Amino acid sequence: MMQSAADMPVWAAIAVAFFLLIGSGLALIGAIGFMRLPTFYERIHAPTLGTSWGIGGIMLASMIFFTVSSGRLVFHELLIGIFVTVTTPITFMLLARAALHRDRAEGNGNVPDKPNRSQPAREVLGESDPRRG
Amino acid sequence: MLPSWVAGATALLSLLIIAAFYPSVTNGGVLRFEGTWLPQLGLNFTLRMDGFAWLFSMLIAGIGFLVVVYARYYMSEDDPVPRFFSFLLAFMGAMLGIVISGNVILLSVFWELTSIFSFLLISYWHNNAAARDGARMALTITGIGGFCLLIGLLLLGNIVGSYDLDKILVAGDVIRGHSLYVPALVFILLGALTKSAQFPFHFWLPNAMAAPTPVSAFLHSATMVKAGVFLLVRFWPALSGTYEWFYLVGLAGIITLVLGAYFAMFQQDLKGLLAYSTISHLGLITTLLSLGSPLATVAAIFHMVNHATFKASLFMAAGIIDHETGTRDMRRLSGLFRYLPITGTLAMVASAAMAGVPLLNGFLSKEMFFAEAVETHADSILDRILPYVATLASAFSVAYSLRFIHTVFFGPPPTDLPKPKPHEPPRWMRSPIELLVVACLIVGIIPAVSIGPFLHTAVVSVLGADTPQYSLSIWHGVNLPLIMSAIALVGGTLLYLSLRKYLATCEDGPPILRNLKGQRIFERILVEVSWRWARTLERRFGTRNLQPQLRWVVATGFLAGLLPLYLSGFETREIAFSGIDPAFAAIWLLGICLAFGTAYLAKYHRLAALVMLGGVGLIVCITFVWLSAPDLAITQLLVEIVTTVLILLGLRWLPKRTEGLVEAISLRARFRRFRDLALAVVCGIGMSFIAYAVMTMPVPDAIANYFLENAYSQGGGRNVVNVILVDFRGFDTLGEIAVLGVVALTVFALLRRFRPADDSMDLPEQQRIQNSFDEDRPERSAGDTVRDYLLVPSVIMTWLFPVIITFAVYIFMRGHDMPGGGFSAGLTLSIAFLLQYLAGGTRWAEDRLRILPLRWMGAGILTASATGIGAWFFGYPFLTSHFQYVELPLIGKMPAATALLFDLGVFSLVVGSTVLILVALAHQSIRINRLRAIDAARTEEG
Amino acid sequence: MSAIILFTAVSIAQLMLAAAMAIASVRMFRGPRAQDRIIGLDTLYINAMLLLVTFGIGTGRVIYFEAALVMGMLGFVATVALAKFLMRGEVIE
Amino acid sequence: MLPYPLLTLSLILMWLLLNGFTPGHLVLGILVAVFASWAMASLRPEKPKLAKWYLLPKLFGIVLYDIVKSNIAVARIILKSGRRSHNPGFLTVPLDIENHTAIAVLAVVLTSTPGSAWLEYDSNDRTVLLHVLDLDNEAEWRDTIKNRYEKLLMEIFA
Amino acid sequence: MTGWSHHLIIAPILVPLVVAALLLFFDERQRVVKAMISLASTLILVAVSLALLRIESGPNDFDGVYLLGNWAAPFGIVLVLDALSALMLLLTALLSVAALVFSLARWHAVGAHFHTMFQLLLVGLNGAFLTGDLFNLFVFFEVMLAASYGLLLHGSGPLRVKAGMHYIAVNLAAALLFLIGVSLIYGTAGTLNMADLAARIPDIEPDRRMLMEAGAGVLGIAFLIKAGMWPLCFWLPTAYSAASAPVAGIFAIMSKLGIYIILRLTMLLFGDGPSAGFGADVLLYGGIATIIFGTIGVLASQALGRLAGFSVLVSSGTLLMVLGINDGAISSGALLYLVSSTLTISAFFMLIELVERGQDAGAIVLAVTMEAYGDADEDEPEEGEGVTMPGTMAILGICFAACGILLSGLPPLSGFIAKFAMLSAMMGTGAIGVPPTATVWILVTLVILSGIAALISMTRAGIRTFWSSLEGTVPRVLVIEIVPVMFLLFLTLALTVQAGPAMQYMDTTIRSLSNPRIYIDAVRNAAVVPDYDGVSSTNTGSN
Amino acid sequence: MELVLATAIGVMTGCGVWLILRPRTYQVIVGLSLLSYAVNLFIFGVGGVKTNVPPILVDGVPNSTLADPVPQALVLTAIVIGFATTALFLVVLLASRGLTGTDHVDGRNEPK
Ligand code: NA
Ligand code: NA
Repeated sequence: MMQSAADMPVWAAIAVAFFLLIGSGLALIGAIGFMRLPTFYERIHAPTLGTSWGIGGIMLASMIFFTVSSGRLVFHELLIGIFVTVTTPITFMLLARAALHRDRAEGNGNVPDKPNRSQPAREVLGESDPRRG
Repeated sequence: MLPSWVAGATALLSLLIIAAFYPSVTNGGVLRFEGTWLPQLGLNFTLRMDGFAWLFSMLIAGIGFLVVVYARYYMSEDDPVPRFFSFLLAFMGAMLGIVISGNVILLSVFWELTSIFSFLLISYWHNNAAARDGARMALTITGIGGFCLLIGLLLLGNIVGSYDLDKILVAGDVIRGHSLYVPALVFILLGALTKSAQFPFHFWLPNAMAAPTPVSAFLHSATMVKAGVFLLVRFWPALSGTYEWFYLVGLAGIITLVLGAYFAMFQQDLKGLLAYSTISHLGLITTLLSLGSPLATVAAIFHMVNHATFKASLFMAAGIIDHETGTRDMRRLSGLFRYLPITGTLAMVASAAMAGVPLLNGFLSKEMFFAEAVETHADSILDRILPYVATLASAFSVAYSLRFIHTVFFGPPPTDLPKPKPHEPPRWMRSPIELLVVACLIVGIIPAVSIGPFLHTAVVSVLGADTPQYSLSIWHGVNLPLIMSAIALVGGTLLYLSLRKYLATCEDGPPILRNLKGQRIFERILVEVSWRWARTLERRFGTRNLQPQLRWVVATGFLAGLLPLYLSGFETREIAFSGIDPAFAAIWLLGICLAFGTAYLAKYHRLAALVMLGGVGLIVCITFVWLSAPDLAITQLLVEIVTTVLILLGLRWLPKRTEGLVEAISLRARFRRFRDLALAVVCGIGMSFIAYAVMTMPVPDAIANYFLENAYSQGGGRNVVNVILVDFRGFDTLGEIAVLGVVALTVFALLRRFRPADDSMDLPEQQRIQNSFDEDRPERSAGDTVRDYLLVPSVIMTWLFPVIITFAVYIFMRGHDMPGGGFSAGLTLSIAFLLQYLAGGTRWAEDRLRILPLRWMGAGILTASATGIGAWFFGYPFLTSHFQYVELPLIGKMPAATALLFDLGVFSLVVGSTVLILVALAHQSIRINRLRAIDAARTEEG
Repeated sequence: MSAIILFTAVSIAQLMLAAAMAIASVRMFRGPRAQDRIIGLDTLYINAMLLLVTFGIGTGRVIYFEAALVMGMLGFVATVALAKFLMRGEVIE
Repeated sequence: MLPYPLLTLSLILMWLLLNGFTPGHLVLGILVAVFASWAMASLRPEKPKLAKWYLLPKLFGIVLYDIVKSNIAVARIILKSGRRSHNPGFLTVPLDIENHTAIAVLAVVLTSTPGSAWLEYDSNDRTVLLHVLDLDNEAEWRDTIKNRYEKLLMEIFA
Repeated sequence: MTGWSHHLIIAPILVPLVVAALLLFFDERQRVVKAMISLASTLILVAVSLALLRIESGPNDFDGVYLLGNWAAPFGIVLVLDALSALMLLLTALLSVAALVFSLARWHAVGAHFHTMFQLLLVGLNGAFLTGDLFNLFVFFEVMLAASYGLLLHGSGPLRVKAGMHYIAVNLAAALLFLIGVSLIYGTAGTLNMADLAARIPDIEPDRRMLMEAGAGVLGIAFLIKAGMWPLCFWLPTAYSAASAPVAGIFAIMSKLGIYIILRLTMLLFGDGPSAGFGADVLLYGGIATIIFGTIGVLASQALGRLAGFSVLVSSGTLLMVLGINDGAISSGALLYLVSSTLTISAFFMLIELVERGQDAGAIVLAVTMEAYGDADEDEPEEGEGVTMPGTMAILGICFAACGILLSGLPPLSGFIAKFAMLSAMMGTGAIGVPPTATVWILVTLVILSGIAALISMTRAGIRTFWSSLEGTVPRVLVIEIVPVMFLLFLTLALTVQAGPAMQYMDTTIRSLSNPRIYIDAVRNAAVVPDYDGVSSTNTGSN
Repeated sequence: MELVLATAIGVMTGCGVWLILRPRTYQVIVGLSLLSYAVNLFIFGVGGVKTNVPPILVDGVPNSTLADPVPQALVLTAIVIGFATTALFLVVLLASRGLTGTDHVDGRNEPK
């Protein structure tokens, strides 16, 4: 049977609170960065705050909390951390590559080489606004 | 011709049988046969023959027999005669049915049957447009009349309490005094008058003359058209004798009498003349019946018989003329007497009977008519003009009879006949006419002896105690009727002589009125109403577009939900702002924005809308967690993922849409948008309102408590939701997986035939660019880009495969006690498969994984059903679950519920279905490559 | 004491995560490019998952763990599909 | 019998993490893990040769440390990004490792670390294109990747 | 436990379900085997439903309540077999045999998984007819709909796909309404079991009841969409006429499912008590609007398929009107009408395909347009000789005429008997001395007018098809295609001849429906099977 | 909480209704998805909104504190069926687009 939160030792509560706030704070900062950074390539760095130590903090908080409150070792949160760490890069990689492809296809100058000169620059990805990027 | 022999024998046999009934029906005797049919509603197969029915039956069977004999020679070898004779006999049966029905509903059954068979007979030569149109008109008019008659008879049943004819006939006073009398009368009259071609429904009869002549002789002179007046006689004891009867019947009769005769004079078609004459004579009978006097009824019955004999013979004669000369146009016919002396003579006698020449049967009934006309029945204008009208119509009748004979048989020999050498028909073809003409003569000369007893039998059965004294002698002294007859004969002759020149060349139909063709008007109205109006109305009150339909669904759904609340004055509880979790509120503020964003972006930014929709789904999922429903959250999440991939798979085949071209929005479109917006807003508010109302209502004593209490003790699971799904309400789940299965099959079947629109046929632009990039470079080959692109992701996605499988097993195993279960596990496993398709492409994945989705599906349903059926063998109903703890070595006590097996079935089906759908969609890209290749090959050939 | 600390921390964490989600949604709506929207969705997923974990801490129940695990393990599938669609115009080739 | 022992082991561990440790679950976990490994075998993935798998925790530790570091760095950049305090840029690094799994691990490490992102690997010239949020010292980045990560990975995936 | 025969109640659902699953194990190339299995299933269904009907109409005290999972009502799901559901089961089975046999000639081969979907459609229909649980009804409704989507799209082609899309969109919206309605009812009454709900209604306090009625209203819209009430019916003629012939043939029962449920629920829930007569006006006026619209459509239709589709609307409108009046005697007649019109329309849909096989669509439109604009074939040469119709055309013609007679309600087929039964109850001996009210007059007028419209349209169409275009090739019709049509028409004839017993059955049905107590008690008192020793199994749930 | 949920349901209903009345098939399918979210939440809410209660039977916790499981079971079924029908509608709209060449719900070519 689980203890209620009130019965938890204060040190544990403080530890949980600390990691919680660290984690969620990093997640928030990541989101802010995602909002504020000017180019797409910069923006993709920001959310990784949330996917790295953002998750780490909160998982630690959870592990501590449940280990203390249930009186046995709980660390299945580890799984979440592992999976997110392993899977998130896929999305980022694929998206960044897509952005690269498009910038090259459109001839937006400030991306590294391997431009495709045999094709005229054209609207390729029907979805977005060509003015920015 | 065997059919004609069969038909003749049948008719003759019926005639003999009917004749044999005679002793039973004399002196008011009635024969009854009762068979049950629909006794609850008073509809029985009751046959009833009294004197009147007997007389009429004899007429039907007798003339029927003669017509068969005549037709035997009339019909050509090339005609499909079996059809003809079977229709004819069927018609005869139906007609006899009308006459001897003892139940008025049964009568109406036969009534409509005669309409149907007459339709088939008129249209016998259906490659002839006139026959088709005539038949259709006859059916339409008489069919509608039949419906009216049915209503009238139903009303009679309401008044009397029975459809039994005997009961109705004795309830005359009740009926006439009832408030429903007038409607009943009107409807019955509509039936009778349409059938008997009475004004204003007369116009179908001339058009029915496109029928073969035997049909005209039988149906349109002797029998079917008599059904209407038969009905009037039949119901005479029950309905007549009121002002309404007098005016309605009388007016129709008198107008028909005069108009028919007048029109008849100006016809150029022999059969047209006879048809209008028939109309007129039926008007005469109707007029007689309107009078309400017993004597008039006697005259009416008598005239029915007389008219049948001479008119049938005249039709047959006309048929012979047509047959021999090839035309019925009186402008072309002339001086045929030299070729057809016998037929000519017979026709002359019959015409004389029609004109009311003394010593012939027509004269007798006409005298009776005149005698009644001069009497006063109900003091009114109608009453007072009747003698003059009668005389006038009679004069017309003399004129057209004279014309019939004179034009056809006398004068110079014909010059432009289609068949130049007419001659007398075969002996047997003429004999029916001879027989009928002899009858005219005998009745005309010795009426009291010949027809007298039979007429009396008929009259008694109709009038019963009211049977008047009447005399059937030729000579009643010089009286007003005789003078009227004389005037009519002389006047008619003079009229004919004065019109002769005009008639020889004039157009068909009477002057002025000729353009007023009832038929044309009818058809115009029919086309106008039944076609143009209907189409306009259908377009106005219906739609074939989707948007209005959905608008209706939404609007009616909204009204159905809120109108009851509004009408009953529902008041919701006060809105409570307390107890709102700020984080939850914040999440939903976000969710609401996402929903708006989705709606806003769905037109031009599909992908963005999809992304935002995913966001909304995520918020919904969080909500489920927040509100203590982790099962729902997991399921929602998994469904969300699969749905997103599905829609993405589909997005490739949708057209590109760019915001760039802003179309000018018309005012109507703007209005429509505004209306939709208003509807959306109103529905949203309404839904909020109801949701709030029901959520804040204290939870009733629901069945939920039972589930909570028994899930563990009886169902063996702690996850009550799952126990409900696989046990308490496992049957729902069984149905639900059936839905999923059938949808997957549909998707599969539909996609097998899928062919994308032309502009989606090409490779996506990205791929083209990337491929050409690869091909341009010597060091690269096509496909390198994508290979590099997916190099890292595919490694990770491949390694995730066993992990997700393990996770799926985990989700499945814990379902009964914890959130999870077969459905979630199934979806998880399909995502594992999906991921491999994503990572390596279809070819790669299918090289390695042989998934047989259909087998998974079949096995799933079978497992689930078999688990359910298993309970039978223990004497329990379907799906009764069974659980116990089993002791396993090493593992210990494990709960083992059959419900788990059921869940396994669910799992299997979900995997099969989801994979089938995904794979079917994914395969399109490969298929299109093939299609493209085929197209390319075709273009090269062409 | 512990209860107050935990309650406060959880509440603040939840609000911060909610704020992070809100910001991610703004990118989802504004773009400007599809890539930004998709990363927005991915961020939304991650933050939602974190939110669930904090919710679990707040309520003291482990029962919400699986939902979070599903998000963490399979949430990327949708975004991967979206990303691949962007790059190749086709999700499964 | 066991095509991927390490995988099987991991799956058993995962199973036990999910279900808690009981003898029953150990048995069940083994069954499930073996089944899942077989399923994996049917995909016929490129089989990584783990020469020095015991170095994995070392890699793990290094990465964890780096991530903490870069978390702070990136957070700082974001919070004062009103002034452009950083210098973003692209970076092409030639790679020596060929094993796909090893490349994948490297990609995951680099992308998971805030401040660097894996953009594109070219199998022809075996280079990788990275984007770095703060490219003040390009050489240091190269050094980190080549020596700190790639070397270790090449040792692990011999 | 009444032994194995008790399981017969669930057979109409299980047999097609299991068969559908089995069919999945056969390849598309093993079509003959699949067809035979499928056919066997429908024949079994006929036998089962005949047995159930006989049991139900027999004297013995058959326990018609089947407690699924051995959970007592209202906690588990119950199946309830009564006279009405037995009738609908039989009707479905008969139609399914006809449609399936028809499909074997060619239609089952034009797309994948025809037989599986067909069987699942039967699962849905039979489940919906049998279930005594509102949410379970939703589930089976969805099974039926899902299968009908697949079957409607069977054969593909632009027309079908467009019609299918509209059909699906509308029905998806309807499904959502269904869910809203059911959940509102659950939220206010706390139960999903129909009988339990009926029993609880009197005790529901007023504000709760208002919401419950709102739920019932929303639910009603979902059924009315299925039944095809104007203005929710526009999808119907399009969808039905676009469907392949055997599919349309079995679809004929689907609109009747909507009617069935409305009948069932109004009689059960709103027969008496505080909510008595709820929604009756909507049914009445909606029915009137529907029959008018259907009649207009029948007149306006060029294509036979649409004509048949609008006939469905006429039939629905008629039935809805009668339900709105809610008078026992009229309802018995209406039930007879339901059976008759379903058989007719089913036969007609299949016949249409045979008839139109020999024609090209353009000619039809032209012929009709010419007629509309006056001078239809007036200068066609007149010929005296008849034309011998090929035998095929004769049989088709006879069937067509029978359909026309049935649709317009002319004697001697069951169309007449059915209309007579209704009309007689309204204004004939069924209502002796009761003068027809204005409503009755409207009803009678509409019933008659719709018959006239059918008469006009059918003669127009028949003449056009059979008599005006003999140049058209004679359609190649297989025996197994015409036999099902004749079989259904024969059934209408049988219904006419056996009108007395049939009407007896309908009377009994309506009588038992109008006494909901019987139904409620049967469900509530149905006993679960007690445990036997040695096994700890589920046991009696106490009420 | 009820207020938040009710508002959310209303907004999603409104957006969904607006979308299903649009002429593009894609809008319709998105609208239907939104509507089914709304309806699922509605069904769920009907059982009463309970936050922070154990969703699973736990020894010692009185059953009456648990959330009503029936609506949850109904929502689960509804989610599954909604998923199935969404998939179907998607494929049908693809087929329609393939056959008519347009993504208009009535197969019309010109946007109006
Ligand atoms: Na007079
Ligand atoms: Na990174």
